[in-house]
Amino acid sequence: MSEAELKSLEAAFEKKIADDVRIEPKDWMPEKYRKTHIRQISQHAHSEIVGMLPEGNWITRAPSLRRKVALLAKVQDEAGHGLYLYSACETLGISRDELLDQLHTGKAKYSSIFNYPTVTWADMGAIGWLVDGAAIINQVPLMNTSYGPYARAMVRVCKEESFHQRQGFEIMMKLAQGSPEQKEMAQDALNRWWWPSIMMFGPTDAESTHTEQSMKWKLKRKTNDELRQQFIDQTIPQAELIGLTVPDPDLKWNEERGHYDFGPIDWDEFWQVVKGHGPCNKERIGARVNAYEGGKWVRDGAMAHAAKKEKQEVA
Amino acid sequence: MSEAELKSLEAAFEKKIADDVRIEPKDWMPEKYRKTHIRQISQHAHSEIVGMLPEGNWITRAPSLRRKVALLAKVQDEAGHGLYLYSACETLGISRDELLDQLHTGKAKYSSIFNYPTVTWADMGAIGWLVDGAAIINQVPLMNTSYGPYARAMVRVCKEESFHQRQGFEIMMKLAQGSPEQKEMAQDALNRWWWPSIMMFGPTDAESTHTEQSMKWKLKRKTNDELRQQFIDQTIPQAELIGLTVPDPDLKWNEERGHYDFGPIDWDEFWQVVKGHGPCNKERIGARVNAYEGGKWVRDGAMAHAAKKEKQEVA
Amino acid sequence: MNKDLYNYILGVADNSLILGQRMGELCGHGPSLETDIACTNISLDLFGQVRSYFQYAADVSGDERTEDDIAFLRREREYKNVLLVEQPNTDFAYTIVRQFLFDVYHVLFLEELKKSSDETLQAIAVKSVKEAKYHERFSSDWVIRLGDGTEESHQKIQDAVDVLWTYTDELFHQTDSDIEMVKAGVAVDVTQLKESYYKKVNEILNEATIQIPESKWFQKGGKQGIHTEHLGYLLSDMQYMQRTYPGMEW
Amino acid sequence: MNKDLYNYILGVADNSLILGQRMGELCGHGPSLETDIACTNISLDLFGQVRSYFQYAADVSGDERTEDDIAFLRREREYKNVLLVEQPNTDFAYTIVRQFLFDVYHVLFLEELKKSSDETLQAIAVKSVKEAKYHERFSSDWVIRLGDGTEESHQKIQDAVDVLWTYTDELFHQTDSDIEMVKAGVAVDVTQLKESYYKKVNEILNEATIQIPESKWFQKGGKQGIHTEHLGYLLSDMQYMQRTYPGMEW
Repeated sequence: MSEAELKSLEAAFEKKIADDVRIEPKDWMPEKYRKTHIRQISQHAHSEIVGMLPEGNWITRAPSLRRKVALLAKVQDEAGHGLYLYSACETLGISRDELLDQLHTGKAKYSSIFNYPTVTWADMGAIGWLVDGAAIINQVPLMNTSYGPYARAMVRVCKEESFHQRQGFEIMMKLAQGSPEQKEMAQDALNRWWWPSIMMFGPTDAESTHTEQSMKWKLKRKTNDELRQQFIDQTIPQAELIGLTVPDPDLKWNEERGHYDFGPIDWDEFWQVVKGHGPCNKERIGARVNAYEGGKWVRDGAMAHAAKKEKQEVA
Repeated sequence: MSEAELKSLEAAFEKKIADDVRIEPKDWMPEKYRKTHIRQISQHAHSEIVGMLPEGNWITRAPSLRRKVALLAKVQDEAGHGLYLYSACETLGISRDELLDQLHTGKAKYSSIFNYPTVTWADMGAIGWLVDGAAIINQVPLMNTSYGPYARAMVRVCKEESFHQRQGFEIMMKLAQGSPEQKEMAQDALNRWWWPSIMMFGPTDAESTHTEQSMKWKLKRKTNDELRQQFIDQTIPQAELIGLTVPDPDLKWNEERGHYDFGPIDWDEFWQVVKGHGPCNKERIGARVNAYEGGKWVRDGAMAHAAKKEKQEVA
Repeated sequence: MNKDLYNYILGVADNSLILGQRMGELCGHGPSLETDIACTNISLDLFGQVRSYFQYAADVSGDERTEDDIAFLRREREYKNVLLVEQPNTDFAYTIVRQFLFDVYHVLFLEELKKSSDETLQAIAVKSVKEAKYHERFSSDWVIRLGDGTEESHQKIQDAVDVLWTYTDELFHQTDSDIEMVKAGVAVDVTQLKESYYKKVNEILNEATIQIPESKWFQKGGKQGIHTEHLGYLLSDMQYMQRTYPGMEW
Repeated sequence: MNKDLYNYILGVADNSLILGQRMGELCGHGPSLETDIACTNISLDLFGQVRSYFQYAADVSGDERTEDDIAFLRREREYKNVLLVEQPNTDFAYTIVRQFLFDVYHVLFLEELKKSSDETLQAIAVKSVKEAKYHERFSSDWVIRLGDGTEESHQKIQDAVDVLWTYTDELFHQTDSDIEMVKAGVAVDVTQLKESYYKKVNEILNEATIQIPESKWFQKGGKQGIHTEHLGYLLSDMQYMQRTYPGMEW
């Protein structure tokens, strides 16, 4: 391709972005756009898949049939999200096996929040309420992101996640209105999940990379700190409504800013977990690798069978 | 060896047996004596080892610390019995690995009773009371059997087993005197373990083989049916004492015989289990094989280490 | 209350309950995302059925008990599922063969239950049979693919069939309550399903190039509440919350 | 009651309780009869210690609670063992390395507890330290044999050390009750044991030709009752009988 051709393709691409026209898989795109999207979409897909594990941990022990059914449905939705997102990612010319390999070898990341253990049933509430709540704030803008397959996947994902978020909040509300043990369980879960949820928006803007580029491509619309503030402002009244207390002694409404002020975040913990040394990093990846390796004979068997069938049909 | 020499050895051996002199490993013995003893002692050893599994099944779920400690001690004793008995068997010129191989491949038998599942905690009582009770009746005469190492092992085994039997009875007594649920649990365990325990004495005399030879070598002193009757006569009053009912509508005291009459035994069930098709045959052997195969690297590692050390010492 | 009807409902529902629980264990650990979704879906369908059955049983009981009391607060000996469904997820072959051996039965059973004189059971059957047919398609399909796949997958399916086969006969046993309910036109006479069952199972296994076990020895006991040692551990997890926090709402 | 003393006793005893429970799982499944006996024996010793501690804690509580209430009827967040002892029996390497990493600590700890101003704890320590020394010999010996055994056994021990290492630092953390009890002369100041601990551990690992992990990242939380996901399942089995049949004698 000549320099001129390349320039013209780039210009057309830039114009589409500027005009809010979706980029589709068959369209030309800069290599960096492709790579950045593979990284972000796969990270998102991996988060859905790894995110099945902490909640999956309570399926066998859900306290009622109704809750068990709802939890199963939620985890199944997450698997579904993983599926759309891997598919969206594959449109960028990378196979699911390559993507899984990146996850299993630690080359690709997933949301750090899933490296915390689910210690009690109330964690099913806290995850739905806080973790899905934070995820939605991160994700809603992506329904209008520039890459078509990703944007369309996000429409479905966001719809389901806001259902999950309400479901999680309802679990917490029920506990908070229940017996003293249940209320204690709910408060304890909030205590443990609050700060990790706050950290889900990533490092402060000062330390965050890629932001400008991501803004242009609509992978991002607001900065980490803006989103974090939005989450806090939205969540505090919900906690108050059900009589739970956010574990932050510095938290208070700032009339002037029109926002809640909040205390300092423990970035050491954040980086420990991001770097692979959180409470469950090894278990989570271990569980995924075991499932994948343990399932190799199944995938091989199915492929061999398909090949036999194809041969029969050709013959 | 000349015919005359052989005759003389045989005569000396027969005289020892007749005079109640113990046969020791270094003594000459007929091949059939050796083989029969390997079969019986190893079967006995295997029974101890496989017998750890049904009781081991409740260690993690024992209802009190006291009971958990007692159960652990009991299962440990069984492992110890297995150890003496394998050692006694090894004096007859066969290795433990060969013996284990016979167990794992189904060539060697073990007591069929351990192919029933332990379904509730009360089964820990029923096994101690009935299964150890029956075992003692089978085994006490073996303290005077002709083969020295076996006889000596049995002295220790019998002493510990009568302790286990009392402990089992005490579990049952406690349950029978407890809440309605506990009493029901105890009765249910008696219902399930009664007939299998009765079958532990083997087929009726009419169908039993080897008896005459075994009598001579003091591997057996009474017939299966005599031992079975002794067990029943001994156990019925114990059941009555704690208010439990043996599940046999035909059971009644026969003044004339001075024994309890009892109903017909389901020999179809007996043979199904003996032939390997009982409720847990596959699980029991599977668990032993898994332990052995899974432990290969451990045994290999220890041997390699010992070899290194020996080499260092020589050098 | 009508004790036989109550017992009958529990006998039917416990199969879905325990199998649903087993399938739920796998969530996030399946051999592929697609099978993960399918297994979770099966679990979900089964628990949905369980809720319908136990809500009805709670009505029939005529006392205060709820669907959750029935699901979570019985003792080991009071669960009446067949031994087949409580067998562990040893590997995916065991999981899928267990599912297959149950699904073929389940479809035949529900087709008959649609004819029950009991309208509630009839309605549950109408809804459930659609789900069961989907499960049967899924599990049969995988048995065929893996049975007639690689040498390794063939062997694993064969091993699972050999072990689980011994639990199939119990599907066609009847308890006293079953017999009473058959007389009343409420229950399915499962003894009548046996022939169709083995015919269907054998067809699929043949297509899967799997050898039909010849053993005439079968296991039983589940319908009398005498279970394998696997069930106790399943129950201790399943009941944990209800036992630890009694009488609370969730 | 003296809440700090009560908490202190539980913190100490829970390590033995949970490790005893883990070792008890292995009964009949060990790599050889001799290791089976030894592991059962360790479990037995640990539960014996637990009984002494909890009987004392029951006294200290001043109410009706018994050793079994304390052992079996607490909630997930109320068990205060270190994360190390709840880690699963992944294979015999994990089992023996977990035991080793605990035993070295346990001996050092009990030697100090012998000097406690609390006579009951002192007496328990005197009896327990003999057992702990035996355990330490057993586990060290196996770590050395397998570390310096075959290539396979070396690798397995190395893997287990790498994973379990991250749980060692927590042994030397203190809770508020611990600090109060140290001031009172009752408790062992575990912070003082750290150096001797790593010295001893490193010696044995060196002899076992095992590489000492360099990671400076450690896990914690057990002493605050925030456990790994493994503990919940252990508890659901351990508590099953007491939860299912409340208030009964056994």
